[in-house]
Amino acid sequence: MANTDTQTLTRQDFVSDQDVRWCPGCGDYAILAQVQKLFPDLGIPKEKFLVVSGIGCSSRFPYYMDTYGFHSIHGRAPALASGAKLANPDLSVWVVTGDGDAMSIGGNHFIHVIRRNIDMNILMFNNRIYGLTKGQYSPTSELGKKTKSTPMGSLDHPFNPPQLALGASGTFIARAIDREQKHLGPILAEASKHKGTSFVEIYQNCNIFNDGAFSELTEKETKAETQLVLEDGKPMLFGVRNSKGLILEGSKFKVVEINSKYSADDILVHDKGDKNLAMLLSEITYNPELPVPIGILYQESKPTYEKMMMEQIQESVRTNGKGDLDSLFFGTNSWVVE
Amino acid sequence: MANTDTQTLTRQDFVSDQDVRWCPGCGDYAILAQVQKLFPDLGIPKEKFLVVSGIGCSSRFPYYMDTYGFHSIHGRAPALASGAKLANPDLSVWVVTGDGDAMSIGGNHFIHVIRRNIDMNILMFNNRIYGLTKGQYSPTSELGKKTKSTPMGSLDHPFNPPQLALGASGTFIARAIDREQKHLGPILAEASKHKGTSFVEIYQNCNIFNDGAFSELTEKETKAETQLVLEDGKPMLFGVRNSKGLILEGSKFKVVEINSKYSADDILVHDKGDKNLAMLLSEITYNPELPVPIGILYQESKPTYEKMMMEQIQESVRTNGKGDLDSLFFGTNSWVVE
Amino acid sequence: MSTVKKKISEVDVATIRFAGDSGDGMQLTGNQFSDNTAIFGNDLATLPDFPAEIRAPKGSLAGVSSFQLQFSNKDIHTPGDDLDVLVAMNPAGLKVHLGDLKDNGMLIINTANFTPKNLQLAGYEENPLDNEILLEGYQVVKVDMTQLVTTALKDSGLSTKIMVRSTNMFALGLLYWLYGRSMDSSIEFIQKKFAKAPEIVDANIKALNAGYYYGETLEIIKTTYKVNKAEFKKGKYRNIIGNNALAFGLLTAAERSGLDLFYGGYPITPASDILHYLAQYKSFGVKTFQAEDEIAGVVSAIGAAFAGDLAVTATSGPGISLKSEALGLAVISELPLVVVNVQRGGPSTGLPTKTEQSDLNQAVFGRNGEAPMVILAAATPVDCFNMAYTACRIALKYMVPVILLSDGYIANGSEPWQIPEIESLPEIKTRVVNKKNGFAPFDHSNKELARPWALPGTPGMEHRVGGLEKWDESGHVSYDPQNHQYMVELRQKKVDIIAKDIPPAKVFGKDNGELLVIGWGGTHGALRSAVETAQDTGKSVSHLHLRYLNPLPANLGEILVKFHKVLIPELNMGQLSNIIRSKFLVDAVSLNKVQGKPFTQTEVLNKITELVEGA
Amino acid sequence: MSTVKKKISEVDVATIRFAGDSGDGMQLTGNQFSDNTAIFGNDLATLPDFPAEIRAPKGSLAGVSSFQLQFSNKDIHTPGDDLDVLVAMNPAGLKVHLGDLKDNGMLIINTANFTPKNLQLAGYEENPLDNEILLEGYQVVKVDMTQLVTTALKDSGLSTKIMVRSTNMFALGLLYWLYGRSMDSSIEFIQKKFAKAPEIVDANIKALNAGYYYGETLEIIKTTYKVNKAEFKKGKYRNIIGNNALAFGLLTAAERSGLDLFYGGYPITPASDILHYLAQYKSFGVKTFQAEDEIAGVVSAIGAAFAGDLAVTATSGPGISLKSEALGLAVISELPLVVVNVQRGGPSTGLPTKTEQSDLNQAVFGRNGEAPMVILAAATPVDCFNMAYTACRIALKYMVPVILLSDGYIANGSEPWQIPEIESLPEIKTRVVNKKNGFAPFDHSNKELARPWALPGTPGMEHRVGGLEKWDESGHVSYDPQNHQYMVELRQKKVDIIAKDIPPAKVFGKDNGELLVIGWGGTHGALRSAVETAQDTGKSVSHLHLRYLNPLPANLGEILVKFHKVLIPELNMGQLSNIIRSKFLVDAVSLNKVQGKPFTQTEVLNKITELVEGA
Ligand SMILES: Cc1ncc(C[n+]2csc(CCOP(=O)(O)OP(=O)(O)O)c2C)c(N)n1
Ligand SMILES: Cc1ncc(C[n+]2csc(CCOP(=O)(O)OP(=O)(O)O)c2C)c(N)n1
Ligand code: SF4
Ligand code: SF4
Ligand SMILES: [Mg+2]
Ligand SMILES: [Mg+2]
Repeated sequence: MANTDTQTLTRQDFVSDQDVRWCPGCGDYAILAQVQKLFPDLGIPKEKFLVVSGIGCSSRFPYYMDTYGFHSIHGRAPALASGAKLANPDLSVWVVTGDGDAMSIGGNHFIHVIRRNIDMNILMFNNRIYGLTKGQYSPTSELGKKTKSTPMGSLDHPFNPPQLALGASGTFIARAIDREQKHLGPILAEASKHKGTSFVEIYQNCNIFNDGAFSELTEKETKAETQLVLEDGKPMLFGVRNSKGLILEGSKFKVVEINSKYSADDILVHDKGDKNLAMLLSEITYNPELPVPIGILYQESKPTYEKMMMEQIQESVRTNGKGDLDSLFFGTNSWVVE
Repeated sequence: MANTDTQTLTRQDFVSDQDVRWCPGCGDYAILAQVQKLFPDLGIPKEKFLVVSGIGCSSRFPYYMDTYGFHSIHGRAPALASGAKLANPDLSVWVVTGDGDAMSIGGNHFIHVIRRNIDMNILMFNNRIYGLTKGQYSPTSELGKKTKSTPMGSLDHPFNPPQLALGASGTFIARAIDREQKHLGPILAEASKHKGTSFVEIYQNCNIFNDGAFSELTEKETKAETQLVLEDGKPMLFGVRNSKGLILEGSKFKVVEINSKYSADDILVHDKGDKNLAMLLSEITYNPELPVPIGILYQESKPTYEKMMMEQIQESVRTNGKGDLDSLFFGTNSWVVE
Repeated sequence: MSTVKKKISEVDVATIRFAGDSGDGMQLTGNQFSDNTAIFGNDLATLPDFPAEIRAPKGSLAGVSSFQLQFSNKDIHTPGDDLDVLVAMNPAGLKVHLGDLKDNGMLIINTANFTPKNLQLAGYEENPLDNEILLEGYQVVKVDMTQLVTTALKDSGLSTKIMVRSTNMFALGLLYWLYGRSMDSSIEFIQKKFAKAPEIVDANIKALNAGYYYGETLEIIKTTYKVNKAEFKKGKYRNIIGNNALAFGLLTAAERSGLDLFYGGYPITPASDILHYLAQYKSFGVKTFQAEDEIAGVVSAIGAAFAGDLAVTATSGPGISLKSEALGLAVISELPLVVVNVQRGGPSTGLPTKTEQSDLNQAVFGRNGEAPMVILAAATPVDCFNMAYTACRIALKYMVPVILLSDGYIANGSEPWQIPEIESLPEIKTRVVNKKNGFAPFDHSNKELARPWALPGTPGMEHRVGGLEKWDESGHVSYDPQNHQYMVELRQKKVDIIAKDIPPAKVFGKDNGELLVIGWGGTHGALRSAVETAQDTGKSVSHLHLRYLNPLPANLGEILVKFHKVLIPELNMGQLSNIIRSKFLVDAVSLNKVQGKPFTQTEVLNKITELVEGA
Repeated sequence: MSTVKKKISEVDVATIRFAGDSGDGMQLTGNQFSDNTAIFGNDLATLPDFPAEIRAPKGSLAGVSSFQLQFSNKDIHTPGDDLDVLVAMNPAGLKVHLGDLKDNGMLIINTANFTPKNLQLAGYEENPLDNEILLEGYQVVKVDMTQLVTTALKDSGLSTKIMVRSTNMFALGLLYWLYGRSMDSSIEFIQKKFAKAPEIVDANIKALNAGYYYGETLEIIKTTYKVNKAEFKKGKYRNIIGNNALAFGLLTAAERSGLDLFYGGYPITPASDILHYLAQYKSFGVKTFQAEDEIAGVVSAIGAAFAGDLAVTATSGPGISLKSEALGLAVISELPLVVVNVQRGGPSTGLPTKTEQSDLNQAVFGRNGEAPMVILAAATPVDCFNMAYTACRIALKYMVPVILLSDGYIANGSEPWQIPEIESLPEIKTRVVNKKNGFAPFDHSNKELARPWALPGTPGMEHRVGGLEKWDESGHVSYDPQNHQYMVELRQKKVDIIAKDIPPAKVFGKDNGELLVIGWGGTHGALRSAVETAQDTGKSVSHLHLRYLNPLPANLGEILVKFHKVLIPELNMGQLSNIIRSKFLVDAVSLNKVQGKPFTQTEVLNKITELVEGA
């Protein structure tokens, strides 16, 4: 599909003329940079990109991308993107959303677009807080979170985003981290290649209202111990110099040290096609005893909605001929007055 | 909590004076009968029941129950019930909803109430169709379903209701069938006992717009082969005279015959506390090769939202004393004009 | 049974109603008679009425389903007030509808259903069939239709239950006979509908025939009737239901504009049929998207509009409530969008299957902020075609969202439609651009104040839109105070200037006088009939029907001042009246009805008489 | 540095504004000065203004944050038009606000931020500090505040970055000095706010002092000012922000009615603070429920109302759009519910942090079907308390949902509040019943037409409510045409009779004359000031402020006819005007402003002058 133009695209082609208006130090910058770096490499002509967002700090994203863009209303980006994709299946559609936008007010559209498997890429910037409205807890905030709206701590058990996407029968479920640029880029590239709805949860630091929410995962000192970088077909190793690994006992993960007792060969191998494994991996999102999986948790191939829709249209034309108004109107129960 | 009244309650006490207005033969009747039969046995005074619904055929349910009731608007029953329960945590709150009401327009409230684990019982009458609006496909209709709105077949992969509830971190997830009255009653009783949000998917025949959707599951000739009746701690046996069972191979179920090779002891034992197993069980909802699990797929104990809320209120009174307007208003930054 | 030769009486107009249990197939019967009447060549108007329940309790008053039809050799506008013929298939049907039968009207009763249980359900203490006082003054035709049908079908091998289902065909056959009709259209229909079950085709046709031939043996009916063909202009015709016409209008606009039609919506009575119709037009490239809710319905349509389809959503009142936030987005992002509201009884869930006009306020005012929208309203079933087409034309030409109001009455009602020559319809212009030079996404420098429609996929026109206030031209986000004022006024102007593109208001009758009756939407027929009658008796009354509610026709003010009084009958508590009063400071009188039913001609006429001295 | 003895000039009123980058702490500075002013004993009004971004681009024009304050020894109503003192912390702040400074006004500039980069960001080609023409006619005080602060803190051991953060305290101290204030309130505030970081407490107090004492060394300032205490009635006072007052009003109503307060809502600017305040009152038994969206917010409140709590939801315009469907449910199920709309600039997402009054239409008309609601509007920050209390009182007494309109201007603005004696507030009556005899859930046989509130948990009163039309008394679902008409009219009457329970409209000024200026909501102050000024110059102008918009006060019609002209200034395109015109057929003139900002007194005065001959 690539046209000659795509050969010469650069990062700069995707930088819009608008000032970026996030707080200094916000994790959103890093994600923006990765996306601007990635787009020229996808082999898609610039004019075919459409970036859709809802409302939130993260949702200002489209303004900064020199592509077609729609900064819609709170929570509705997946629905808007669905309509746009069905109108023009040729577009590469990207939804940028926040944890509040996608999982609070937008929860229903989120699960429905995933179920329908309309081809688009949903990047959810999860800072576990409402940034734009200045610091209320979100559906991904940890239980007991003290915020402006919950001075004594929140009472809601948080959603587990990959699990919710799995529950909605998602076909591409991944996780990345704003500060892990080298990891983030390729994951976004994979998401883009996936036919169907790709969901990428991106942990993002809001240094104003929830600073350090993911610092354990991103600080040099701890990250080797806390990140589990998933790679399809590779053992689940982590720790400094991959000194640890995960094994399964029943349906519970256990951390083991790679030593004489356990070698890398004993370690569980990631299979991104195994939904059950994906479920187990999503389950450890909030478990302080275990590393947090990043990478592609799950991927499956299923027909996309828009493809089936176009096929039905073609089939209908094949069977009935290209629609003709005159014969439709003047069908049965019609008569002529001379 | 039972008062003396509860001793003498009978089914008749829960029958309202309104004519039941479902189509003759509708599966809703059987569910109504079970609920009316169950309520007197729960040890809860009649006036403490509140039945809330949305809109749909199923949602007419509250009118037929001689309890407090609210026939709200389409999709919003879980939110309305949440408010009522928080206002009066003493109530026994029941939500009656349909597959469209709960999973289409109401999907967001559904996943959020489940996540919050507010104590209520959600009975979703799943007839895999929109009954009240005369026969459009629903989010639980099978792919390719021909309906008024999809004359060439639907294009959406259906939700898998227990899996969606699992994805939303549900604490009680069960399935029952309108026509399996002896099974349905006890499941509802268990749901009622569970502290937190109980979700019961009830397969329900809409004999007008989707007749026979579950006939394989309910017909005498086939049901032994197609139903897998889950019981906690019991092996997953099914078939005529329990001649078959399920075993796990990797993360896939396999049906085996109980014979010399496999005895009942080899069969997988249901553990309703095992979320991973629940995920596997939910996965076989639409698999024609495997029996459909009914019963309690999953149950877990987690603090409820309303309990934590009341605790915060009490704690605040303990720490700050019972609120006093005068001292709140006349706090810092105040002065007196003599 | 001997056949008696009947007298044939020619009449100008007839009003008949089928009434029975929801399970009795009255809607189908009525629609069959309507189509047949249309094909025969009468003008006609229909009024279907059915309960909200799928199958309301059998035999109950709440479960009565009815279908009324007026047909004539002249131009008519309503389904009629009083009935010439009432077919009552059960006691509840009789109870609910007998009051509407004219003196000496014909009452055809299926006696089979007058069982003690049904009598009790209908609240009859004694059997009305035995009550001479009750039935006095009507031509009563008591027929055990069910018995006659089962007899006719006794060799069919069908179960009694199945046989009985054809009873409505008996009633239909009897009425065909009464009005001297050919039954071909219904026979064809039956053959098609049950193509997969020949035995059912057979049963229904037999029942139809049985009814027809039974008429001839009926001693009590001495006269059959003939309503001659109406005069229609030359052309092709069909009978059409409002929702179907509306779907055709959208489809035609898509074809004319060369765009694909995208429909995003969520089912809701009485709008669902629009989705059902459109879903059948896949061979025209129509994309129907049954969304998860009304919000996703409209928002997906906004997305499709941005991406270049002719985008439509349809719903009823509660759905419009849910869409209000997104409509504001459509306004501020200046995208072409057609939003249909097939109104029903409110507030809240209200009376879902009944008609009302009470969502005008919401259409005009029901969004946060200053979010003016173009509002059109269809007058009749056929007019749904025209106004749907016009809504699309305006949306695309001016780059604005347009609300089209219909209502349960015209959506489900039918009338003959002269099928237009597609080429004769007004051209549809779009704002699609692809010349890079000078492109600015919010450039309004043309007389329609329409911004360019730069579709994703077009090289060099990348741009962003959204719900925040934006600079004129560039479309960049702007908090500038003066710019906000400018843009608010611009969006109002975008609507106002459309007044130049719509037909001026045209008065029916003299363009000055004692009383002007103003109406909008589905009350057109009742108002027109009432005014006609009043004019016939010499009253100084004229009628003005508004199809364009925002903007209002530019000449409306001039017209108003030429009348002493203004009467605005509405199926609401005075919503248009409020707008007219505010805008023109005229002391318009309201006639308000909120009963889930259309006006009768008489109700309007009485009010006219009250306001105007006779002549 | 030598201290120079200054002259103290007594003035009646002063208007000052702090302006700087969003990161400069201008809101905090302004609020501190306001509280101090209130405690000192002046009357005051404030106008905070900040960008929508959390941290808008540093140094940019879009990133300017400002806080304006007028204070006086007399009763004042607005934050003032032109400025006596402008504190500009950076070039962008100077650029945006200089135009509002009075001739000969004092301009205090933090020169530290006038770097080339900042100058460029503010769009200055040359440094305005060097531009004598630009600064001519002002008393310019150039201070390198940043430098002075870092010097003062050089021994603190803090990083420069942290030290610099206290610069706003320097500015505050300087202003305290200029107006001869004690700094105690701010010192106390600093001690509390940074209790956990004593070094920060220290730094801030030092910066404050540095500013204060710097004043004394300033040669250029020859005079300091004193605004004497205003006369206040005896009593307890505090300064209060509108949203806080609103939360207090709700809380007080809950205490007075003996009910628990339930708040269900979703965060949205500028309403979120109501949730934040209420969440702090757990010791009063307040339940705050941060819902998944606005729909769940209002619907959970409806559930709580059914179950017996005093139920409230608050939002801004886009949230009201989403709630419209559920509001219809509250109307038809006749439940007590308070719905707060803190209005902001629309349409759609619009101007989220700016004020506007453009949701009145939506409040009155924005639901499907005939769904009338009671609508109140607060006039000032303090009035938010009264009207919130009243909204609860009406909701509970009449069993109706009530909309309370506030706006961004009064929600964030503050003024001194005389703390009421709780017992002196009007009693709050609820409709809670527990006598079984004669109970019918939709019994309206009382003069308030309020149905009984039978709470789940009460034995013997089990009943069902919902969104379908219902029979009067029994509440059973009903499709009966006459009953529907009856109930639609009843729901209208339930609103209308409340006119008897609200204070009659009271004219400020003569109750007849040339011009009546009518306003509602947060424009109260600007209109009152303008009318006062006009009256002072002998113009025949009166002012009528409406707190009750539906129903309108019963005597409004009588008042209107006593004036030749009516002017309705609104921060919208004429929404109240439309209602008044329609209802009273008076040719009201509109003054419309939609710029995200309140009226200035001058704008209103100019329009008054245009309409009225001077005297
Ligand atoms: C209908 C509506 N409700 C509420 C809001 C206010 N609002 C804007 S963004 C937001 C939440 C943002 O949180 P998130 O999606 O996590 O984005 P972040 O700012 O953290 O990137 C809210 C509540 C709105 N704009 N519209
Ligand atoms: C806001 C709104 N949208 C749409 C409708 C129309 N509507 C009523 S019930 C229903 C779906 C019912 O399906 P389901 O929940 O499966 O219930 P069932 O009738 O099958 O029991 C729809 C679309 C409505 N009443 N309100
Ligand atoms: S508030 Fe948080 S999420 Fe928003 S821009 Fe600032 S740092 Fe980023
Ligand atoms: S339409 Fe279906 S679900 Fe509804 S009442 Fe009839 S049989 Fe039951
Ligand atoms: Mg967030
Ligand atoms: Mg259903």
